[in-house]
Amino acid sequence: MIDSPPRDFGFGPDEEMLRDLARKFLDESLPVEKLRVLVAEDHDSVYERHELPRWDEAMWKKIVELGWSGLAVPEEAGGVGFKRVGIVGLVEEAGRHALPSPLVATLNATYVLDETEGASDWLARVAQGTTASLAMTNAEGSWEPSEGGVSAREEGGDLVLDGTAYFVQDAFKAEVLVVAAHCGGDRALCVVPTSSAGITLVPDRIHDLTRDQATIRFEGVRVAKENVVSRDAVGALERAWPSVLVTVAADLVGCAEWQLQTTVQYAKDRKQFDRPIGFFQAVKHPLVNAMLDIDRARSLVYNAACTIDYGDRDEALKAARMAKSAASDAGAFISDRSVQLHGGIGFTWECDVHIFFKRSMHNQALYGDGIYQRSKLAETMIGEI
Amino acid sequence: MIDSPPRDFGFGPDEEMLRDLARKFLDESLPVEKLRVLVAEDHDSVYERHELPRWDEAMWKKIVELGWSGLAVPEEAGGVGFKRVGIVGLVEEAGRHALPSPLVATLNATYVLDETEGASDWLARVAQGTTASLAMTNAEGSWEPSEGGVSAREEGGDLVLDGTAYFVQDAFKAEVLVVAAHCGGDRALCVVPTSSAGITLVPDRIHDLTRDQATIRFEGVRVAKENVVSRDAVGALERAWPSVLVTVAADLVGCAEWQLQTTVQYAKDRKQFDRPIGFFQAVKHPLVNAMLDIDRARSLVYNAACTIDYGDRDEALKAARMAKSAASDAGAFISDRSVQLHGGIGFTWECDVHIFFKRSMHNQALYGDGIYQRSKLAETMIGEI
Amino acid sequence: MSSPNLTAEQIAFQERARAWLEANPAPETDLELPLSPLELATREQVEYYRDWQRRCYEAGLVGADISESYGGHGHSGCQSIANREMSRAGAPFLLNTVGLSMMIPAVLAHGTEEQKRRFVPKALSGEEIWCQGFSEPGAGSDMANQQTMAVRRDDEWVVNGHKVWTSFAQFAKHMILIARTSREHKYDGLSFFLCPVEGHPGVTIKPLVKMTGELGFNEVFFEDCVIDDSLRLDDVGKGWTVAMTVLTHERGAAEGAGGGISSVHPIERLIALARSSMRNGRRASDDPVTRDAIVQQAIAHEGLRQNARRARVPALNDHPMRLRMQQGVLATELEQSCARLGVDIAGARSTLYKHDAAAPENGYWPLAYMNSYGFTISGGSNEIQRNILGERILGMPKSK
Amino acid sequence: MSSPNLTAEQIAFQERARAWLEANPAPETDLELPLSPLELATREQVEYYRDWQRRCYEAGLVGADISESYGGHGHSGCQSIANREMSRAGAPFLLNTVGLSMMIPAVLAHGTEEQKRRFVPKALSGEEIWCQGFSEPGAGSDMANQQTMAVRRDDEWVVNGHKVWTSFAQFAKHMILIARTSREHKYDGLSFFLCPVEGHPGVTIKPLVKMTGELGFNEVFFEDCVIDDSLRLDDVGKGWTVAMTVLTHERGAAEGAGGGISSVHPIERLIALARSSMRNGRRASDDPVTRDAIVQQAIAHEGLRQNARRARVPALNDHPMRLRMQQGVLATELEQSCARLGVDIAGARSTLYKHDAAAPENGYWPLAYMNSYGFTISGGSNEIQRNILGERILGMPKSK
Repeated sequence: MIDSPPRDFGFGPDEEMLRDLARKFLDESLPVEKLRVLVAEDHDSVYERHELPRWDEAMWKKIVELGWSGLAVPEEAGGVGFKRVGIVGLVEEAGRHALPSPLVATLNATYVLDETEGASDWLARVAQGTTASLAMTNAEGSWEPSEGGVSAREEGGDLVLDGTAYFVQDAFKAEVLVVAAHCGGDRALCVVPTSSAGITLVPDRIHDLTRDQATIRFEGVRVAKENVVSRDAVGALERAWPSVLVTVAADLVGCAEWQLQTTVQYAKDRKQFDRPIGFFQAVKHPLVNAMLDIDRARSLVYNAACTIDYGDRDEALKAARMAKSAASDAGAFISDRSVQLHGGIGFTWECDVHIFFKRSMHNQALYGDGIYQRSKLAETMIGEI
Repeated sequence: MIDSPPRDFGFGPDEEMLRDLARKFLDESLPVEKLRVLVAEDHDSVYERHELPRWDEAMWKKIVELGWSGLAVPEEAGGVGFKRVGIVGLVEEAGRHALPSPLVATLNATYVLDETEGASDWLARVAQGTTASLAMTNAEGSWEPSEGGVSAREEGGDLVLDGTAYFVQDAFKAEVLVVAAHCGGDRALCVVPTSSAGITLVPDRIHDLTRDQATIRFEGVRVAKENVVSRDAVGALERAWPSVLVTVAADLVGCAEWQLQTTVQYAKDRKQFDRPIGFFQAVKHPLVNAMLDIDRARSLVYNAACTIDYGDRDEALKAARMAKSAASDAGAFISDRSVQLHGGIGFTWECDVHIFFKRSMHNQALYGDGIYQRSKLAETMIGEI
Repeated sequence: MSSPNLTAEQIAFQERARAWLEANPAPETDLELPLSPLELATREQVEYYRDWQRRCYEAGLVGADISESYGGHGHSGCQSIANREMSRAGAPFLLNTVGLSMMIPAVLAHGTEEQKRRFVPKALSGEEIWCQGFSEPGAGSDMANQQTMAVRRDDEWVVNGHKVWTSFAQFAKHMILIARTSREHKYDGLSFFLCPVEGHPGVTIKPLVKMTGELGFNEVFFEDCVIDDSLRLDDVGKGWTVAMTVLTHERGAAEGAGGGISSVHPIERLIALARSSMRNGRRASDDPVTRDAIVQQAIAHEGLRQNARRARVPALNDHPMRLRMQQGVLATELEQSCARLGVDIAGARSTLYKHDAAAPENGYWPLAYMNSYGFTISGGSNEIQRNILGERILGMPKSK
Repeated sequence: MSSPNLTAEQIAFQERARAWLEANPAPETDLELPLSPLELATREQVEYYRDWQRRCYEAGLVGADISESYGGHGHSGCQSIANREMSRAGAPFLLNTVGLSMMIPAVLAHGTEEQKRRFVPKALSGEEIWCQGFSEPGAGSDMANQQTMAVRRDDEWVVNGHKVWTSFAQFAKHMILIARTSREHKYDGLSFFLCPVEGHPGVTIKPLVKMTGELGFNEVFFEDCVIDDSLRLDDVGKGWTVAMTVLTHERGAAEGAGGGISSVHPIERLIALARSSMRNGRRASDDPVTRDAIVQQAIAHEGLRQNARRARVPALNDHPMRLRMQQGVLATELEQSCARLGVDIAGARSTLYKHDAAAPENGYWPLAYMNSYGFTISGGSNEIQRNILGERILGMPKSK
């Protein structure tokens, strides 16, 4: 750990330029009117007809050309090797636009691959646009790197996978899965194309309209030796974990800022009792409180990213858990107020508020909510019980 | 347990009459102007010169004549045998007037004595006006009936007490102490005059101006056989516990109601920005929330008292813990807002708010705060971990 | 043993009610039943609940305290007993909540003899379902800001306007309608009508979709809709007074007066969910922070019950309306925080919609959470309710 | 290794500051030292802290960025480094907080050359202590509602009025005073003065007792007090503008700019308290609900630090004042909730006053809790601060 991490979090001109470009690109490509048509034109399509949530693949192609999906791939593997602090700036913008895409899933998978020795080929492919997602969670939604529902057995030098992975994010958009499988006493980390024989993707029926999620069955899925990128999946996951947490936290913060600004604008426009409702402290003060919460979360996100970039591992995990706790709680609070203060209209499908509400609710739970993060923090800050 | 406890909590004409008389008596005898002169005329007297907090002994004599101190003594021991639901109505009024007196301490001691076989003489004395207090708590402020800092040894048929009891409420007003002492594997319950040889009362320096509290040293204090009123102190304490909790909760509720009404009045009178501050929702809504909390606590207090009177023991303890939890939290919230919304003046000694603030803060902790009560409730409602 | 405070009539009533409910459980059905009346979606569901309300009515559990002249059972102080017994038995909800808890109190207080005889019996039996037309797109919590106009034409009124958030309109025979009959006075320019809607010319009903993706309420458009003057409730210009009667009853209904909304105690549901959810390698029911949160809900829930009990003891109410007026805010926010806690406990599984087989309790928690905003917003948002409490109960100056 | 973002000057400054603080710890003393400047009670305490401020000043840690013409050290961007290093070293607080964080910014921004040379150096060294005269008995959070009048008489002003909550007045040489110079305009009728108080005719200081029973602030009465016109800051009628400069700095100072207020990290204190407190038969530090509450405080505390850090990165601030204006509300409420949590953890022992030997940490927690209201109320209550944030940062309409 260096003595003084950069006072500006290391958020320099490169990071600022990427963030500003992303904001401009998303403002133009995915204004909320377009998002609404894309994901929420018809409430029956996802919830009743069980179609997969829609996303804009052409837009994703442009995003790949812009290089976002390979940002976390290190330079030696042919990527940009961007610092986390720049990545969270980008992901904030994705959250602010509720971008449906495999961006976050691919980043999270990249962080894990980057913590192994044997994944440089796969990292190179990610740098060229291959999408990926982590398959590591069991039926209870446990976020512990040491748990999971897939096991592996050796067969002629290869591994063969059986079992089920749950809560796989944007699985239908991912070309490859990064699977943590119990293998004897260890856990092996395997990279498996989603199209491999023996893999069945069962779509989860979820509330969030801006992503997909799947339960993935592995039945005798053969993994060639070179695709077993680590025999210490737990270690890789643990080392990558701060990055995973801070990335989801950044998405939450961006999403929350949209909710805040949209609700503030509504409070200025909407009149009741002959005044804009923002005149009333019962409206104004909760929105100020939401701002305080969001800013705290945002500052903690940049601190966590910076600590990953420049600090030591334990500090990074602590900082990332703080960021995820604050972001989950800030997201829950502004989600609540965004519906309540929009009044009746906020309760309807035609108001965009629900799209962000559901994305936020999903992310609040993902990889552990505030209570969960704090119980882990207590173990390091106060000690085991 | 009977099928349907009374729908009106058993709060009938007798209870109403006692409560109304108490309110009238206290309104006349202890208006807040008189309370201020009594307990807070001079901030140096208690805090710097270490004088004992003052109380009105003449008024207490009248209270004894009115029979309040013996209310919990059963009829067969010469008392009134009043139901708990009537007692909490009275104690609410004591809290609302921040009455400095041994009333609550004596009631709490009575509940415990009443759960023994051998205390009928002492109960008769309480009915005639003898004041009492419980000495059962250790240096850590543990409220568990099974813990404590006093031990007893047999000596010629008598018991001899050694050790220290902490956090004894209104000890300097109590004529006798009800002491739980470790005695072999059991705990013995002894009634000991405060003036007994070997007893030293060391006054605690406390914030609350409306009571005293002491650390009591026992050095070879001899207790005659007839004053060892039970060999199962833990059982007696446990059985009396719902009554102890609900009595303190009732005091908290009364105190909180004074804080609410006083702050509401201030919000109507005090003008800022050319309006009474009660116009502003930042003032109005917190006071409404305080009212909601206080009313919940009050309803739970009457339910708990009624469950003690008519229900079964487990239900009574559960109801009493709920009441204490709700009352502690309601007390903390209105205490906070009563200072904040009074603004600068609320922060001064000359404003009466601090007297109630400190009484409430003391009672919030006494016998366990909200978090403590809820952790015990979780054990019965959800099960042991 | 029964309660010492009940009259002989009430004791007998309670015993009959309990016996009937035990002997007459709700019929089995293959229908997917909604979590609350507001999620009613199909005719089949409506008929199921209509049938149940009719049975309860015939058994004397609905309309218990209403005069026999108006189709009731003529008891005194028995309806709340009936409600408690239905709730205790886990009986289905009563379909016609607007009719029972809004129209009937209003008509009994403000209606003509003819109106009482015409409308009350069929609302009690469930034969005629009612909906409520109070909300307008521009009015929000400012209910007096009604723009729907009713213009007099001889013995008729011609109505033009637009109502929103109208639950049950698609199944309703009638609407309790507030409309502006004068532009000159804000409050005194309102009048109240018992307006036909089903198949009535000039009334168009358009379903709205909730944030959950479910149907459940409607927009209602009035275009030259004609209402006979005999359907006006109370005098011209007294609409606000009538509406206040209605709203006092509506909020009060949140204490469960309409019959048990949910058949399982919400705290039991939370505990069961925590037992079946994992958190950091152990059951959520063994996580002390989750336990504390559940017990907080339990205390709030018990507090609500005991408030309702205390509200009926005059000696324990210095201000007669203080407890009664709180119940709406408390009940709706309790439902919200309870559902939110369920979402948190369910963790990853709270991401799942009701059609996912792995969703705990058929997806109850996130849906209940989102639907809870219907209650904290409608009928005057809880922000407005807090103003009212501060002003009417605590006597603070008006914030508007 | 040092930070990549510091200039060479700043790096050298930081190294010197750190070395000096290590070599020059605060002198040992038998005095009972107060928990914050606001609890200063005796002359002896004042002299102890005055001596410490002088040492720091001479070492270059106070007035680092202020021009040498006005007694400063002429650096650039070094004061915040000095503050951090003092805080990190657990150094005592700097006595003259009003002088440093209110008077000096105001005089540098609005003062004459003569005023700067006269007042800044002695405030930096601690020789002259300042107090603040902004609050009046009737004004509360409405600071523009000043009733103290200053009436012009040739080259002098005659002041009559009554200020309250004046910390340090009993030890102060001067007061920054806002007074009304015209009854015609609310805001434009105010002017700002650098008013002598110590031994000055017409000025009477009366100590007020806080709710804790401690002294710590004063009432100040002005009766025909005469001030020379050369002590007016900025133009007549510009008092409000000057006051706004001052208050922006005062609230900003809560991020620790005045040197470390407390020498031990508050979260470490909470953890230590929890380790030494029992709860339900085990250490409070092993009670998960208490642990969760402590970690919540730790997150809030870290958030405040990181906010201050992010506020200095323009690329991460869409609105330049959004973070800066939050810090006052956040810091004061964090201090309050942190102290309240300490009260809760201490349990029965929180009943004890500081003079009880068994009181944890000399009675710190309940006293810190009660004293925290001084900060959430003073300088415009946090309710008003939230209005300002909603209006200036989020652009919502004014609530007043």
